[in-house]
Amino acid sequence: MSTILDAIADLRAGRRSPVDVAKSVLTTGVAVGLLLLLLFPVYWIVTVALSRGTTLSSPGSLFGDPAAYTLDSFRWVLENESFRRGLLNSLIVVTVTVTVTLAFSIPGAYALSRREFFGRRKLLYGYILFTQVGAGLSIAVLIALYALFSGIGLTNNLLVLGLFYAAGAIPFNTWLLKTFMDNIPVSYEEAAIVDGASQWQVMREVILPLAKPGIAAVLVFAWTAGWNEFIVAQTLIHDPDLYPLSVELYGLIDDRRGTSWPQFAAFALLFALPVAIIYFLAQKQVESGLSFGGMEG
Amino acid sequence: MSVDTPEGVGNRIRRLLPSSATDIGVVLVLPGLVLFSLFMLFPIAFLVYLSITDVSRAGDVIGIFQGEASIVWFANYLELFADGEFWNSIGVTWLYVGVSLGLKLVLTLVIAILLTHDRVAGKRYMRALVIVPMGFPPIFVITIWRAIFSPAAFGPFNRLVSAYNDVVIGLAELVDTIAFFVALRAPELLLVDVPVNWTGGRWAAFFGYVVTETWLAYPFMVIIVVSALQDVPMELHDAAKVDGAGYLNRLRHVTIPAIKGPLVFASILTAATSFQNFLIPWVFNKGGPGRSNELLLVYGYREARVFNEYAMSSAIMVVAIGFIGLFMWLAVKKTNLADGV
Amino acid sequence: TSMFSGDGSAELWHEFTDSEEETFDGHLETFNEDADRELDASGVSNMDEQLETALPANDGPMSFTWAHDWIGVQHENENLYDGSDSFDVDLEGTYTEAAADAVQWEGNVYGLPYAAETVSLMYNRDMVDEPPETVSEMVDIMEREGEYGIGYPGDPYHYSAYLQGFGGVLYDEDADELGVDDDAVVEGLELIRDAIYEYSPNDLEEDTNLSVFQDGQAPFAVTGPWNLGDLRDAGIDVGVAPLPAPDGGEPTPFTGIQMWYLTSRLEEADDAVRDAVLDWAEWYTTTEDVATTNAQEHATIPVLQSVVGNDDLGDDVGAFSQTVDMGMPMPASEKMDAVWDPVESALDVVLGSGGDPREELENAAEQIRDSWK
Amino acid sequence: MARVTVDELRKEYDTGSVVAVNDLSLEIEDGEFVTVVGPSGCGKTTTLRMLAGLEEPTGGRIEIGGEDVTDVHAKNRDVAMVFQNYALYPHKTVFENMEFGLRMSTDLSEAEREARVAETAEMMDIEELLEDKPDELSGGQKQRVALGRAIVREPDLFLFDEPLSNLDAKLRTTMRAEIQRLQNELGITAVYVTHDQHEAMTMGDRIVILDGGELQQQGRPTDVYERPVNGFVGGFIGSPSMNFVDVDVEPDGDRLHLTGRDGEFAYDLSGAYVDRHADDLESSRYTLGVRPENVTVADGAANAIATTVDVVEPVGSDNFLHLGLSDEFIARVDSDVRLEPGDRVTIAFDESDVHLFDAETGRNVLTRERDAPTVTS
Amino acid sequence: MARVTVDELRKEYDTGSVVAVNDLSLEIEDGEFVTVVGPSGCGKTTTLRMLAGLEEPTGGRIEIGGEDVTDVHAKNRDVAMVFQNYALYPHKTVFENMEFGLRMSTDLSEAEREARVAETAEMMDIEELLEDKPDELSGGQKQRVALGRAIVREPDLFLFDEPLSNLDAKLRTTMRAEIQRLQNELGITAVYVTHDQHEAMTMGDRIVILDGGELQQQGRPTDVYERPVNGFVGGFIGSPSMNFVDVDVEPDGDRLHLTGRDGEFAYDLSGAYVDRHADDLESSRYTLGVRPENVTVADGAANAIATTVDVVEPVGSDNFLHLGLSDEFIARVDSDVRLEPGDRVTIAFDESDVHLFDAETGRNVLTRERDAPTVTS
Ligand SMILES: Nc1ncnc2c1ncn2[C@@H]1O[C@H](COP(=O)(O)OP(=O)(O)OP(=O)(O)O)[C@@H](O)[C@H]1O
Ligand SMILES: Nc1ncnc2c1ncn2[C@@H]1O[C@H](COP(=O)(O)OP(=O)(O)OP(=O)(O)O)[C@@H](O)[C@H]1O
Ligand SMILES: [Mg+2]
Ligand SMILES: [Mg+2]
Repeated sequence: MSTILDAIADLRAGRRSPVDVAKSVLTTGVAVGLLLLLLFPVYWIVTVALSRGTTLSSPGSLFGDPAAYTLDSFRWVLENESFRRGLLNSLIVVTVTVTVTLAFSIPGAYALSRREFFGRRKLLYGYILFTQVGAGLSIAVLIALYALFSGIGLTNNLLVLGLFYAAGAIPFNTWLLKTFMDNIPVSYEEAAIVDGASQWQVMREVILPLAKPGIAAVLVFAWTAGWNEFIVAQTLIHDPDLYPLSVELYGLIDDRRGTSWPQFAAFALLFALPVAIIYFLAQKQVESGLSFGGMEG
Repeated sequence: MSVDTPEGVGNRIRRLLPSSATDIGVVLVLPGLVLFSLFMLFPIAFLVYLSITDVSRAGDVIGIFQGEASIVWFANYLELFADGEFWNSIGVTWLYVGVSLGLKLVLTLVIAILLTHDRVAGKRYMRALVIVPMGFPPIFVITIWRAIFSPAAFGPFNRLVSAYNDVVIGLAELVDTIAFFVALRAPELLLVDVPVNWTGGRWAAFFGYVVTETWLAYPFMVIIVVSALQDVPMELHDAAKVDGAGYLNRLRHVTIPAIKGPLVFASILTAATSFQNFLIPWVFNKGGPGRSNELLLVYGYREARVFNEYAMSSAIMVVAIGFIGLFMWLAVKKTNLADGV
Repeated sequence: TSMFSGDGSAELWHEFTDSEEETFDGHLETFNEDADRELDASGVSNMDEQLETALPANDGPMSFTWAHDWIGVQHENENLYDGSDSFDVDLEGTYTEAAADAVQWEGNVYGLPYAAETVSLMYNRDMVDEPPETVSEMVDIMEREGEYGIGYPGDPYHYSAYLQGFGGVLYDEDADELGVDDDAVVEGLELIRDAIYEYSPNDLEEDTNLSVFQDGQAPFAVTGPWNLGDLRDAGIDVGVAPLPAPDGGEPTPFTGIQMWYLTSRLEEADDAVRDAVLDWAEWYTTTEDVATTNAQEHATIPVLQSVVGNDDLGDDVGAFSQTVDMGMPMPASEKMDAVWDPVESALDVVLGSGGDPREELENAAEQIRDSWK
Repeated sequence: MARVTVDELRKEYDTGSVVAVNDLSLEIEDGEFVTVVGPSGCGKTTTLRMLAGLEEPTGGRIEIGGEDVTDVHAKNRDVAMVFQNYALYPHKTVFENMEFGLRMSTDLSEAEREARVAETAEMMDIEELLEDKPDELSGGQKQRVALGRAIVREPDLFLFDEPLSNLDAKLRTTMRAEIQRLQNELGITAVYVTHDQHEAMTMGDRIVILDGGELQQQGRPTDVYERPVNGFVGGFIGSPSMNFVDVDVEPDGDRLHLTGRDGEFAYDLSGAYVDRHADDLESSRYTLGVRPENVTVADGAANAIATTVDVVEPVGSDNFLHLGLSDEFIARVDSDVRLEPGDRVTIAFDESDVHLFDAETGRNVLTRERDAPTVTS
Repeated sequence: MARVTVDELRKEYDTGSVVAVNDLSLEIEDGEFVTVVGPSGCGKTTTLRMLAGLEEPTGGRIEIGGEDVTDVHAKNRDVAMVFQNYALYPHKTVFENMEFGLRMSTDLSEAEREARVAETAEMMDIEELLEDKPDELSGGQKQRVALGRAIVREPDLFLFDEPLSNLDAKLRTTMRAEIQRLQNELGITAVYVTHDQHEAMTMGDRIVILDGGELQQQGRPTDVYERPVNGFVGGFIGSPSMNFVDVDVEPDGDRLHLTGRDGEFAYDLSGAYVDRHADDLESSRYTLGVRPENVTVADGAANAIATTVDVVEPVGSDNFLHLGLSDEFIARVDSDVRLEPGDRVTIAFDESDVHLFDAETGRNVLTRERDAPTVTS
């Protein structure tokens, strides 16, 4: 906003030429246009959620009849018992995932970044190798997974589910955080040691605060990992009282009887809301957390 | 890596000796490693085991602990490699990974460069908005895209194509009226037959997959590339300007090389993810038409769920994991990701 | 059940829609009032996948409700409980013949039936005065009325009526014969292509097909009773009619018998629980009030002999009943599992990308036979 | 090579609230090497960037080689710049770094470009490094490559922004000699920003001193050193800094009697000195400036001042005596002058080494008449 | 405060292939301020880090305050370190930065800590900055905070690793004075690494010169300056560097006749000079060293040498004459000695300013006898 006001002020004062301002307006216009194009599906989802009826596409106007928009679907979702229960369950799962991921990947990343130990490089390789295996794994081996888990009585347990996601998230996030920590100058740590801080105090007082952007990125990734997943959740959770939100959402898709799309869309929008909020809050941190650049000394 | 040099060995022995600095590293890494192994490596091992048995049904898999399966060693793999559909599937999967990666790269670069550009007002908010796709559950987004690519004439994408046709015809007419002496035949070539059968045509469907995949994956790449772009030293741009480089040359010689690391990193990760995509083809048309667009996991899923061949499907997954592992390994080797981006 | 973990302890599972669930909850409440032991029910999404993993691990429900077509697979997977010695009801005397047959498999009684269902023709009364009796009549109307002619979801289940409209049978369970590549089925597919798909929005997806009808842009739709409510809510004056007949044939849709399955968990269950579950199945399937309420509110077709033909059930039920009568029960054999998918692929190719019906169906048949090996 | 004219050049930031360069005018002759010095934030970098075309001036004009380039984009100016952090393209080899500018701004064939790079690399003694990437080079080598990259283009004008400040002392000496050698060999027109006294004094044909975005003085380094136009320049050039004493001036016959306002200090200026600027000494408050190397410890001399030694700083080649005359009054004396803190000494300095600055405007009362020649020199 | 003993301290890297510090022995008295200099890579930082406990010695012993701390973890040594880049915790305010060490290593109450920080902040003149974060501070302020953070802990030993090298010249002067003031006020025991000649010469009670990980010389700065034990020290200390000429020695009566191996140069050493080390002059090949400030332009003097002026570098306070005697032979002369390149001049220097170094070992033939006193001084 201030950019625009400055531009106007500059233009008035003759500090910027009209051509210059026109260029800015044009580039901004292109960016906005691209953004609108990319977000078309999102806009469409919103109009579907606001529409009456049950179908997604319709031969009439693409966006339904704005005059007939209604919040009924959102109301339906919010009043829906299973949404509230699912929300709670999802929060439990995600809390476990995020906490465990952070609790395990922070020390791991620190060690990989700062310590030399036997097998360190191999582990790093292994972690990167496996960062992307988890996702696909869950699809074709659900049964195997289920067999394993039910064999040791670990089904129908939100904690175990959260733990499972955390396990899948650890390689990538550990590695990500390690890369970030590599860029934190060692001298901070040394300064703290010379100041008399113990290993634990160095971690808490220096490394953790400085790694905040990296941690924010990990938080967002771990959160989305736990929040969006439904296939494993559905396999490991049979008790409908324990369904996380993603399973509830998927349950709205009914192949046999048809899906009520406005409700589904409303549900999905509300489902996506926490992720959006988390990201907006952490955006600055996340962007610098992923910059892989140096930190100023 | 100093492994086999005498120093390397010496170092290794020294590191094995109890010393606080060494121990603490292991202690810090171990919990994560154990958790990861328990929940990920162990199932993979189980999967490998399944792939050399003859289990066919869900019940058998679960009963495997009661020793109800017999080992058939590599029979499943041999059968798999003899199946034409499998090779088709491998081919389509790589094609899918490659094409979508290309599209993602172009899109990501355009978005990221625009949304970090000095001349764009409000770019921070746009950057937050542009990653919204990441917030939706994939199954939902994919269903939406399936509807967008509805082959019906009123499907959103078909409407877009119609609109495009109208524009082309309109332009042609305009040119025609202005320059009436030019016999204009070109539009025929430029027009698209509507409605396009997005799910019924092999390449039309493939196009739909790629667009959807791109939409799903670009936010992750944009986040990373935007971050990287913000780190490109201004001084390099200045140096290039003084050296006489224009915008495009600076893009090619300064910007792209400077963000190459993160870009490659993001590419590798999304490529590996899209290699394992299941939902897109499944929701679109189950890898159809027929089995022409079966990505690897759809192929595996069909074997497992539809044809009740769990052992076979395990073999397929093992092969898939092998491919990804190999791919990641090569990528890591080539780009030194282990040392950071 | 703690906050974080549960044991999936509800005895009954279902996958009802919201309004169906409401009616069902009423029934359950009534039952629980008089029962020695109350039963607990859960709505479960993707129940098939859930059951597939839960039951072998001795987890999941004591009983669940679904159409009869899972019997074969569940039997193969040893997930069911034979109730033949436990039930007091005389199957043949209590339920319609088709229903009584449907709940039995290889001499075992795996549950009790309570309703039949199938898809039938819906028409928009504002566009169509008299429902067509033949496909040609329907085509005439479709030529005249609406932007589109018909919304007809493009999967083997919905299309079964016409695929099997000339005497072909996709899979003959009794004879254990695959008929996917029969001339009669090929003829049926050609009919679908020329007389139905041609007039549809050209998308096999159910959602797209329903939308044209719901928006008043097509005079016809083919769907089941479960969508009636929504369609009427959308302001369409929906009439239900039996499926029109093709020239020289009769529509033969797959029909499903809704039943309460008994699962293998009953074997190790407490006597009290087992008795309660068995009681429930009997009570639900033999109580006339349950059957009539379901029929009136959800247009399901009763299979309880004492209710069949009851005039109070409404026109919709009548029309659906007629279609059911033309149809044949879905094969429940696990072999049928392997049929759906290849046939759907064939439909996809023929209708979507103009493939040759015979060739594609032969391909499908070959695949099916392969996977049966 | 070319003549450069900078006319009333001005740069404002933040909508005018920061004036980084304030109406700066300069003439740089063809082949002239101009060093620019001034305290941090005085606008040195901004000026250079405007010359390069990297920053758009708020006002004023820039001419290079007779052509008005004020609105010409950086890439179309024939200018080369050497950056403080070298700004070598990290992903390109040394060869590619050097070739890049040629490729972008000339239409030489590949072979010609290669020849030019090879030739320059030989001149800079970096032939062996051509295949290396910048991060394989040492600081001095990087610096050499950065220079080579600029030289190979044979531009009209060279701009250097503190190019040696990241090097250690020894390397700085070597590289300074290197640049001087190139300057002699190639006769380049250059603007060289530095904060190193030694570089400023020895490298340039002319030195330009900026403060707060404004030109303070320009001229031959020794001229500026000997005749600073104001107290700022006097204090800024020279290390250790010029000593300043606030004095009151009282005419005493044909001489002037100066008294330190904080006591102890007393000095008489001769009639000859007074004559040269009599009419200027109206106000009675001045600041006297004298350079440490001009202060001698001499008992019997005229105009001797007695004072106390606060600190003795032996730097090896000399001893720096911190004296009690003013806040920081230093005398540079021979290293064999051995005094202890607390000793009383008598110091003296020659009248010809005395600068008198107006206490208010800071202006050097003596050099005022010489403003004209130094500005246009 | 404490006495520090370093005994045969050794640090090897890469399994012995790099010897960063080679059996270094030092005694640092209580309250002594020791500066450490040496070329890049000579092991200065490594030594400091071993003293701090950040690096484990490969061999040798470190005692601080009489206690063997060789195996004591850094956090348990009562040592404070000021890093080159300050290493201020960027997420903590100035107050928190300063308080951190107290919180970690003492069991003072919060109020006591606050008082200590406030007191130190006042001493360092940074009271107003206490609530700011490091990135809101200027370079000089950061440096002050870094010092304050070290001082507030009142440690046994202060370690400084080139603490001023990131500051510009003026600020460096100010901060140097600051540190010297603190040293005087607090009497701290400190090891101060620098590469700045001026700092090395003026700040320390003692200067330690390292090269290639080995101790070259230690002693009072002026002693080292005047009596370097070898050619390396002679060349390293002093700016501009000592001039070296390779000479052949021929006895000539009781005198010694030196002839430059590259011609032009001839010098006679008197019998007195010869007497002091006669038995040492066995080999005939030596390197003569003489400092630029000791070379004078003097026509009639004894031992005068005629040569050509190659370059004249006027630096304001002096003129540096580059002479043709050897590769880089500089005479520092008064700025009013005006010569032009190409002029023939006659130079001279006093016998007492001549250093003779063994051409092979580099050892100063004169100071050999004095090795013992300088090492233990
Ligand atoms: N992009 C900018 N926005 C606002 N102010 C700026 C900008 N660039 C420079 N300035 C201001 O302009 C003035 C001159 O800055 P400049 O970088 O030219 O100084 P400098 O002489 O090069 O200093 P240094 O010796 O520290 O490099 C300073 O006050 C600075 O804060
Ligand atoms: N971690 C390390 N691994 C291997 N070699 C090292 C390591 N740290 C230092 N060295 C080597 O030890 C030697 C001494 O390094 P040190 O940093 O102590 O030098 P220095 O005197 O501080 O140099 P500078 O003036 O450049 O700071 C150098 O040759 C250096 O390359
Ligand atoms: Mg600058
Ligand atoms: Mg160092």
